[in-house]
Amino acid sequence: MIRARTFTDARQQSHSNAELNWWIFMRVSGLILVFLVLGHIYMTFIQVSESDATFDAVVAKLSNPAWKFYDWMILFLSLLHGANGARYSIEDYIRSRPNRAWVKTIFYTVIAVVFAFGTIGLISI
Amino acid sequence: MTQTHANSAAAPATTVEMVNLNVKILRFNPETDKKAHWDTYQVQAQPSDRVLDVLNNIKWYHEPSLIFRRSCGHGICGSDAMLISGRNRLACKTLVRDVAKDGGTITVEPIRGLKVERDLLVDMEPFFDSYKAIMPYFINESPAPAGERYQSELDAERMEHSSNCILCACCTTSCPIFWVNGAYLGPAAIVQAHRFIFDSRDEATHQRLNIMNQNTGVWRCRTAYNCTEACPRDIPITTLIEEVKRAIMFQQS
Amino acid sequence: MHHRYDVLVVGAGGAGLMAALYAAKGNVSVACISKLYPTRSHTGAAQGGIGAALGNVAEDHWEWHMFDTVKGGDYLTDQDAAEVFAKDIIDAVYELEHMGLPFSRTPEGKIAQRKFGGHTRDFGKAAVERSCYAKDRTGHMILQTLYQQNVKSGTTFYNEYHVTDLLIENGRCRGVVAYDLASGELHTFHAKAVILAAGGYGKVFKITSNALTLTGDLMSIYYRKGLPLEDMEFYQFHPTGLAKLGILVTEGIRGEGGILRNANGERFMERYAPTIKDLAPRDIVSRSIVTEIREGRGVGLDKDAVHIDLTHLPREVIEGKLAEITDLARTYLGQDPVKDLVAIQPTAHYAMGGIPTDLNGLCLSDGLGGTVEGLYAAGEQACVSLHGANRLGTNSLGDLIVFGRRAGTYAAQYARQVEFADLPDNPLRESEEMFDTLRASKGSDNAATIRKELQESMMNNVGIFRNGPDMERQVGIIQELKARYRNVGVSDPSRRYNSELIEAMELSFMLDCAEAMTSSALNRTESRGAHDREDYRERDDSNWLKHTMAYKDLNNDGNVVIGYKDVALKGFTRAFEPKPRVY
Amino acid sequence: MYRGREGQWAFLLHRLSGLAILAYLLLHVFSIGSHIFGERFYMAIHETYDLPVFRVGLIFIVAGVVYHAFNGLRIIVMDFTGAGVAYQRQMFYVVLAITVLATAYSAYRLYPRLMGGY
Ligand SMILES: Cc1cc2nc3c(=O)[nH]c(=O)nc-3n(C[C@H](O)[C@H](O)[C@H](O)COP(=O)(O)OP(=O)(O)OC[C@H]3O[C@@H](n4cnc5c(N)ncnc54)[C@H](O)[C@@H]3O)c2cc1C
Ligand code: HEM
Ligand code: SF4
Ligand code: F3S
Ligand code: FES
Repeated sequence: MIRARTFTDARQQSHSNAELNWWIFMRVSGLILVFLVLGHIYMTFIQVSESDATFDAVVAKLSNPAWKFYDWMILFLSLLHGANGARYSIEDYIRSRPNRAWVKTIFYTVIAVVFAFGTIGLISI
Repeated sequence: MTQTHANSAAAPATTVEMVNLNVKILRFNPETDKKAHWDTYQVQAQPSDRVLDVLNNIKWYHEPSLIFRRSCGHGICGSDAMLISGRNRLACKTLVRDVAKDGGTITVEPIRGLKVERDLLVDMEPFFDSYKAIMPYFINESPAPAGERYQSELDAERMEHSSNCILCACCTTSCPIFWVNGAYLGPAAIVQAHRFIFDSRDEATHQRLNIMNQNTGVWRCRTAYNCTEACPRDIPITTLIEEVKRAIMFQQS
Repeated sequence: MHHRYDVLVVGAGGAGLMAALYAAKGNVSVACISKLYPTRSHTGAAQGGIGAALGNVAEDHWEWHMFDTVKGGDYLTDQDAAEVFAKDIIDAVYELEHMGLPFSRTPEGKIAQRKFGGHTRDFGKAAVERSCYAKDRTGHMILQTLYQQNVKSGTTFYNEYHVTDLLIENGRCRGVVAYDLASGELHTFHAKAVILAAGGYGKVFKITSNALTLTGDLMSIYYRKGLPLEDMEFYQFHPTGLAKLGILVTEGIRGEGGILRNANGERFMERYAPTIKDLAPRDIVSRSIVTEIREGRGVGLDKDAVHIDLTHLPREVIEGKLAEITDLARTYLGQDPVKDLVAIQPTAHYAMGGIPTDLNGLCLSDGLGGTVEGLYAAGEQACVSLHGANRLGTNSLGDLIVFGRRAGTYAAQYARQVEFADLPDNPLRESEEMFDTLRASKGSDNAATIRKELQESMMNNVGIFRNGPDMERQVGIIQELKARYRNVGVSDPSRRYNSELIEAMELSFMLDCAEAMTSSALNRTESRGAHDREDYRERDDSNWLKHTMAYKDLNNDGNVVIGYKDVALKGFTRAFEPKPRVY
Repeated sequence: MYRGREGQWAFLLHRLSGLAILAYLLLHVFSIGSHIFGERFYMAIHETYDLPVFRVGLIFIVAGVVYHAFNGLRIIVMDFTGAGVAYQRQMFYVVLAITVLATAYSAYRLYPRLMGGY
């Protein structure tokens, strides 16, 4: 991520639409997440207030494939959305290249592990 | 009623309204100081004075070693962007009455995100480097006609705002992203790119959009609006940045 | 530090940038030194427009433009320069458009044009639309566009370098010495040709539209070499500056239909210039305003201003075509031109005189055809004598473009033909001495105080109306200020970014310019154009149809020697006989 | 602190809330998913959540999500319509109002849990 100082620099750096695609993804996933996440919160915290988080309740709910898919979509979209969002912050605040590379590596690994963990968890019920 | 404004500036001392001000300036001289420190100066000024007049007054008659840039004195050269009472402004376009009352305090700091060389004067090179990175010049290699290239009034209006920029850096140095991430080209460079991207006569739209489409280009903008609020030329900067974003999106898809 | 370039441009305003572009086209190495970042130059403040007989709105011809320029200059204009100018400017404006300058447009899509003071059709019959404009930000657009083109062509810039000395030996210029504000070091620039384009010196006056940095540096340096300054007595006061502040309100405001009114609400210009009224040239309007004020018809607490009335114009015109000055009036005076009358007063604006040059921009060393080899000048600081005794609005931007271009071209041509001339033995000596003296001085006098006294006295004694006794007094005042200047102390010992040192240095330049100006004005015992003497009311063609050349007497400080130079009364194809100047 | 206006605070809150939700999400996935280690482990984690800090934290998470979601919509409207930019300030206040209302409502609904645990 050298800043372009000449046109050639700029051209080298601008061959991909990655940033544009992420930008669009953030908006599209955000739109979908509004329904998924707010729905999720409403259902789990507000509606089923008393007994929601007990082991049985969770297991019972998640044995329904529709709910499985619903929750998996949340997992997938919000992790990706959140990971990319956090990448913005990492790129903004961590200004030395080696540090940034380290932080990103660790961070993406954590996200990947959590994603795998969550997926396995969902499937295995 | 409007008369009084006009004449307060130089009417005889007895009738002139004067206010007392504390001017608190963040000072730094690399030859003698390890870090910046605040100095406060008590001065008198008229409410209709420019903050630049106040600074000049301090420099000329109290503290000659106070350093800042200035030239035109009326908001056209872009020399004197400073962080005045919490916001980026041109000292020459800010009147005392806009930022302080009698007995009040005006704080003056250098603009942020650029290296402070001395007192209120910062290193502008990185700012101009970003400017140069967007190919800030008209490109149309097809042979020019004998007269002018025609352009409709409507097309000319497209450049009304962006061509008005004086490169003062008020915007870029008010952007919370730029403060932490100097690689961001910044709003001023984007405004300049907009100037050419939306010029119906220019032929390098595609290249400029490509530059804007990098990690350091428009996508770093988080629509914080500080730039728009700070611009002394009233350029609707965020709107222009959004226009560039959309132009990239529609061109690439 | 030592640098070497074929062509060196001093100043990065419109003239300097244009010269740098054209020099670079000549296949030589070019660098541009400027004490400000290029886009901070005062060309950016120009509002109204650039005059060229394009005929986009109404029929127009270069001959008419040439005539207006000569008549506007009260026949002191060199007519060969006026002819070259009126022809070249048409092409030059198209060239600016091809560089991408965002002009305002006519409904057909051509460059828009509007009326401006002194520009007429058919040799003075009626006002004509000649000023090509980009709203009221024409200078800003020109400066930005030219800087952009220089970025494109990769010109080397030395920004915030103050030129402190010209290296001239045996009639040939060999380079310049410049002080780098950032490091506090002196640099030698060795060059085959040098182009000076460092702008005006309006800061010698108290009320001025000029920037704080327009202190006449290079004029003074030239003058200190014993070389002449031409026509320094002709200094233009723009009729409409914001009251007290001097910030310019473009003449375009009258071009769009603005009307000057005195305290009684009377449109007084009808009495002074019955044909073109508010659109008379600047010297005439300024004098009319001052006459109104003197006769007690001024407005404001001190009754020292008049009103400009735009309230009859549609809001779109005011906020659209005059956006800049609307903003200025609202910001600084709290007056809204859409519904309020705006208080204005004349403001010191433009130096017609300066470093004398020939049509190619080559600097003249006397009034008899002597030149300084390798030294060129253009822009406000130069005097090809296009503007004569009074510049027409919009002709300065044209001057920058046309003569900046010529200076660039000819300097490059010269540089291709010659070898580098040796630098003087110790090129930094004079600059070092100057700074050492300033730094060492423990004197108690304050540069700001001296500057203020200079500005106030110049305003009072060598202003719009002049007379012998006042100016004689002013000669004395300047001598006294110069003596006090030697006692100015610089208290800041820092090397880096020492602007106290710079301001003190600039004051010495201003004192020189004021000296040359006052002596030239005192010497000219007639009234012509902007030079109006209460003790010599009439224009006197039999004695004074000649340019003044003011030389510093190197053996006797404070003494100014006056020489003369002939006026070119013929162009190449057209010539206009001097006639009384009525509008 | 730079005296920015609505836009600056909207951005700052959006970023903070986004990062906070992300942190919560990671924990949340871990704790819910931990059922694969068996009920004991799962309940052990959830007992920790019972601590008052976490209970109050839940309300903040709701506030954060609601703010982030609606300000996200505000951003999308700004990105795709000119009017969005013109009314961004007003929209920010609407977002704040919705956030406050939703937070108050969820606090009300969660109140019993806050007081009494499960
Ligand atoms: C407010 C205003 C409005 C105007 N409106 C119009 C108009 O509508 N139409 C028109 O035709 N004319 C107009 N004029 C006149 C015209 O704009 C100026 O005469 C012209 O811009 C001068 O240009 P320049 O290139 O000679 O100098 P400037 O643009 O003043 O530039 C001077 C350059 O020299 C450099 N410099 C100065 N001293 C030194 C030094 N010691 N060392 C190194 N560099 C130095 C500066 O850094 C600067 O870059 C206006 C002028 C003013 C003040
Ligand atoms: C509920 C619906 C959501 C919507 C509508 C939404 C919308 C958005 C949008 C539009 C952005 C881009 C901001 C910008 O470019 O300025 C964004 C950024 C972000 N989002 Fe979300 N989001 C939602 C949920 C989430 C969730 C669940 C998380 C956490 C896992 C999250 C974490 C983030 C982060 C960290 C950012 C980056 C913030 C920044 O850098 O400014 N978002 N969100
Ligand atoms: S866009 Fe406005 S604030 Fe930014 S540099 Fe240009 S004039 Fe200054
Ligand atoms: S302040 Fe910065 S984040 Fe965007 S809207 Fe302006 S550039
Ligand atoms: S001094 Fe020129 S913009 Fe303030």
